[in-house]
Amino acid sequence: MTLPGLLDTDAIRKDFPILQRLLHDGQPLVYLDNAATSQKPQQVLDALTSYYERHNANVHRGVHVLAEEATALYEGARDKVAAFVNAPSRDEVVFTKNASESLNLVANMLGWADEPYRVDRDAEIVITEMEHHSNIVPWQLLAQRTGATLKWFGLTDDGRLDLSDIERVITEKTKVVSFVLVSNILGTVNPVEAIVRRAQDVGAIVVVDASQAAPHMVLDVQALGADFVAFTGHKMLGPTGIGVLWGRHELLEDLPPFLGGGEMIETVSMSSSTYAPAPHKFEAGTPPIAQAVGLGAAVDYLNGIGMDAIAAHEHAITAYAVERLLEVPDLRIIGPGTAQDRGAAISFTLGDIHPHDVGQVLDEQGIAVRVGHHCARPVCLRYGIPATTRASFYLYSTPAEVDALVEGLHHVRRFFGAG
Amino acid sequence: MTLPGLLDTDAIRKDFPILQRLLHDGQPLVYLDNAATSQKPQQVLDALTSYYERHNANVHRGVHVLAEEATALYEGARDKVAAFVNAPSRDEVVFTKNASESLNLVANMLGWADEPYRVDRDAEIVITEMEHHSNIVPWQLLAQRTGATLKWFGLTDDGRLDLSDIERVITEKTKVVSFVLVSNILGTVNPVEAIVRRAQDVGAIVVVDASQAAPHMVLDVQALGADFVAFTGHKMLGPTGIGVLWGRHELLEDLPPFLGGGEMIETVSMSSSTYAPAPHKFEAGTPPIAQAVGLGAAVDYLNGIGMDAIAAHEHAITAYAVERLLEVPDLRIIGPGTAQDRGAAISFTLGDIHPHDVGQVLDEQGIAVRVGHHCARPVCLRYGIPATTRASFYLYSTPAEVDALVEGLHHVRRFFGAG
Amino acid sequence: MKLDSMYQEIILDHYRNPHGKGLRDGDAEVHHVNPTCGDEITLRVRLDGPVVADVSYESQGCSISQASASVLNDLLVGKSVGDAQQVQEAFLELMQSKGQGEGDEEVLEDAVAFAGVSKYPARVKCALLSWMAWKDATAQALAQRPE
Amino acid sequence: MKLDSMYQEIILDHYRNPHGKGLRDGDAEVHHVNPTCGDEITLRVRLDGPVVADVSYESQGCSISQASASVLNDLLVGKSVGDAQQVQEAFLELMQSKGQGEGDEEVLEDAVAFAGVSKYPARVKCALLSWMAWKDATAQALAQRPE
Ligand SMILES: Cc1ncc(COP(=O)(O)O)c(C=O)c1O
Ligand SMILES: Cc1ncc(COP(=O)(O)O)c(C=O)c1O
Repeated sequence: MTLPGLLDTDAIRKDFPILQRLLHDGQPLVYLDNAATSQKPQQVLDALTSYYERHNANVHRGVHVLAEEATALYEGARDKVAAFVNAPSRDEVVFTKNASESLNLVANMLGWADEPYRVDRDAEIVITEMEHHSNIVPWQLLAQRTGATLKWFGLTDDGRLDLSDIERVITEKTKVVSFVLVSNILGTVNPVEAIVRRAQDVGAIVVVDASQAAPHMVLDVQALGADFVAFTGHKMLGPTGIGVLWGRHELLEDLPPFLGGGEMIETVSMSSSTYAPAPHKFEAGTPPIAQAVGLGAAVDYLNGIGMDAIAAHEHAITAYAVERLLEVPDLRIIGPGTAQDRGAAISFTLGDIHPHDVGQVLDEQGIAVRVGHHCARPVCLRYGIPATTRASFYLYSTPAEVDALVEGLHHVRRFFGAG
Repeated sequence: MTLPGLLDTDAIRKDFPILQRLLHDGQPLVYLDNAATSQKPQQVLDALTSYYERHNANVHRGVHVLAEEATALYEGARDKVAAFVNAPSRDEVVFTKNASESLNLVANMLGWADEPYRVDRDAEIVITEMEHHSNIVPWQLLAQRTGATLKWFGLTDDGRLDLSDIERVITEKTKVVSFVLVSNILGTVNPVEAIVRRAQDVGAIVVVDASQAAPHMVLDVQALGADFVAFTGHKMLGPTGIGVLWGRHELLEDLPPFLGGGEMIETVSMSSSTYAPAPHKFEAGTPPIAQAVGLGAAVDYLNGIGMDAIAAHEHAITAYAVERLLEVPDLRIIGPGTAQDRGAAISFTLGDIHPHDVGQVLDEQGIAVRVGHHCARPVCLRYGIPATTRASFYLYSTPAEVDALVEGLHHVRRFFGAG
Repeated sequence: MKLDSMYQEIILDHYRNPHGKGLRDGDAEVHHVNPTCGDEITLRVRLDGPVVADVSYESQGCSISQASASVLNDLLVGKSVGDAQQVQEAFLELMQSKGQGEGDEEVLEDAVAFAGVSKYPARVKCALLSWMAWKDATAQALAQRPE
Repeated sequence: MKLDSMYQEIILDHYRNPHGKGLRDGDAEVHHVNPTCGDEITLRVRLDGPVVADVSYESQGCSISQASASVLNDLLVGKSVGDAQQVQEAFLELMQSKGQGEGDEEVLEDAVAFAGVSKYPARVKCALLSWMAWKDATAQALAQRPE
């Protein structure tokens, strides 16, 4: 099976040691859980090892060789990430521990900010019904703690944002609009422009959760037009333990710090402190140094293949997967039913076989999918289902893996007496 | 040179690849910057690599093999850390990104808590003048944002806490007392019992910053008697990007969450959410999985040597270093002048040669020390000095390295025409 | 096939035809969730003197959690609270046995079929959901009793 | 020895005998800190028409930051603001050259001695501290002028 637009996955898969692993009784691993986390190429593992074996030291503030090397590597990773998202300035890239911290950071900054940014009891916060919990709970907490009102866009039956009442949802009272660029459960790619335009009209800050976008497509923060963009290293071939918040320079300068501690200060006395300029103001304590270096190597790897080529590959795989999945009796896709404006995560239900059972039987065949509410429970509530099974693809996924999945689903149906 | 109580550093050093590195024109690395961060043994690097090469997946919520393995490894690391600090329950161990986040987490929980924990405008917060910025700024922010009053213990001339007015500093209004167990700049080991007793008398919560204790001595949270204990992985042979907060179970249950997002919830709807029990309540988003696994391997390594043996080794090295350093003309130790109740970080000034210059000239000889205010600027202010040079030792440090340092300092004095 | 050790025919039967499902009168009601997978149960316990008179429930979840609630209903209804607690403890122990336990068929009857589940850490919580809910509800029902 | 490229004799001389140190009258005062190492400077600029009439300062820091302030005082006092700005830019460029630049001795005079410092990223900020403070103070002094 070959499809137009596919990458040379034979070559790529050689870079990923885990893809060589055999499971159970010698089954090859079919890893279709990429929306949860991606696997890591040898190049990233080597970057980590060489950092620890040769250069490890705490960054900044050191005059010795190791400290200078570690600082150059850490700050070099910032340069790479800044270029990767086309940031106007490297100082706009803040390293966090994951996308969740990035989003909480914004919510907290806005809660503690002075006017005109401050979210207070008169303010409205707008999110959507397809957000990951990490882009819901921080705003719920902010709303509870400030008295602000939380509003959201609902969803259409085919898994798209319902923007029909955009003027009523985003109003003059709206201080911040935060939404996901690509849904991790539905796969939907959202129409950024319409939302950003309306948000800018009312002077609201726009936050984009790009956790499922950065790994899979060209991400250009300038083209997006948002004020903040959050994403996470482990889903884009990088290590766990590192996330990114990109923010517009003026905002990072104006907004107050979140976590306090070493690295983020300018000068400290017992009675008061002043803070370092961004990005350091938002990086309290010893940063995830090795993880930043690893993320830098991941970005190099992605650039080496090309984000356009990766997007094309995933589009081809997704189109093929949608088509083949719909062959399976009783399978219902939750989310857009075509590959149009959708990412490479496909959620579905299979008759009344519970996703846990689907996942378990697939696992027995070496096929790793995720089951549950995928940290987006409101989506399950919206579609009246307890959970979904989700297959999600990446640059190393192959049509043969799609075939294995489909075969596996037929087996699931037989196992539970449905086929 | 051998001293009683030393470890077999020849064997230990073989485990640390970076210690084999040559700098500049073939100088062996003399790494005396352990208070900033420690080096990592091969065992920890292997744990990281094998995690990524064989088991990497997102934790919890997965029914496939990799997800179960990754979860078992991640939660297994929690068991190891819990045992390492003698926690009554594994659920009392929260993984954070570093000690700074751990301390901010406590400060924020107390700011958002209900009575009786809530820190509000009537409350007093007590810290000390020898805290790391990461145990100052979070409390300054909390005080600013709640109107609470920040108070602190001063220091004696020989680098000890001045507890003479303890009854006046910790009062009935004190809601929280947070202090460092071992100072990273002075080396002082603080008298926990006296402080905890007084804090408990007035019903204050006790937070201990054990960042410089956990790597170097037996840390028994039950014996300490504190409510929260924070420390950081990278200083104890573990990876960057992981910290720990141990907290008493009832408190973790009662206190509100800090960061919101995936993993920390029980159930989410658009209008409200409930939270998972501790420790997950405090671990929003994908945790530092590989880093926890690495920290677990570090704990195994430390246990293999024995924390008592490590403490004895460092005590011997420190006593020798204090003695030899005092041979250097114009050298003044900032902090306790003996090895009694002190850790293995020794700060000093060298006549009027600025620490930056000291560090630079030492670096040229392959000797890595840290110079500056060591994220404890109030200590420099207290002793009327701009900065110090700090040499800090660990389980792989040798008397020969102390000799190299002393030799190096003589050279520094000659270089700047003082010798 | 290894899976068969988890999906015993007896489990699949209970899953397809759950016993005692539906909410009926009770002395206490609890709602438990398995946050790691979203399975949910609302469960009521009615006591009649020392006896577990009824356990009724509404639940949503996988075959394991559904079958487990059904087996619970079979096993505990009609027993004295003390005996029922012993069954609950035996079941808990079996589930925590990591594939090592076989379960005492005298005590656990049909529930021994869950022995294979204990090999799958992610599914142990599914199997335990209703049993933890029952324990909680029973404690509440007992606490409400007039002295 | 590589170090000698940084610690030129000329730098050590300025460090031991800083020129123009101490605070005198000025049109604008700034306080700059190098947060990564704690070096501090308070610096005043006095302008006399188009001319930099005085640069006075109180500072705390390493040999590099001290010597650099002293050299700055030597070089800029007496120059026109425009010329002084050119010197400042040339110095900034030299410091950012990562050991590659040599510096134009015509423009930078004694300050070319700092070329070696540019190899040491952690020390570049020390060398630039007073120059950034001067730039800031001069901008403030100019802004205050009556139109
Ligand atoms: C005493 C003390 N507390 C807190 C910290 C902060 O640790 P981290 O930078 O890993 O957050 C450090 C180390 O930098 C320290 O030495
Ligand atoms: C859309 C989306 N947002 C946010 C997150 C949170 O990322 P992390 O868990 O790395 O914080 C995820 C992934 O879990 C995601 O898919």
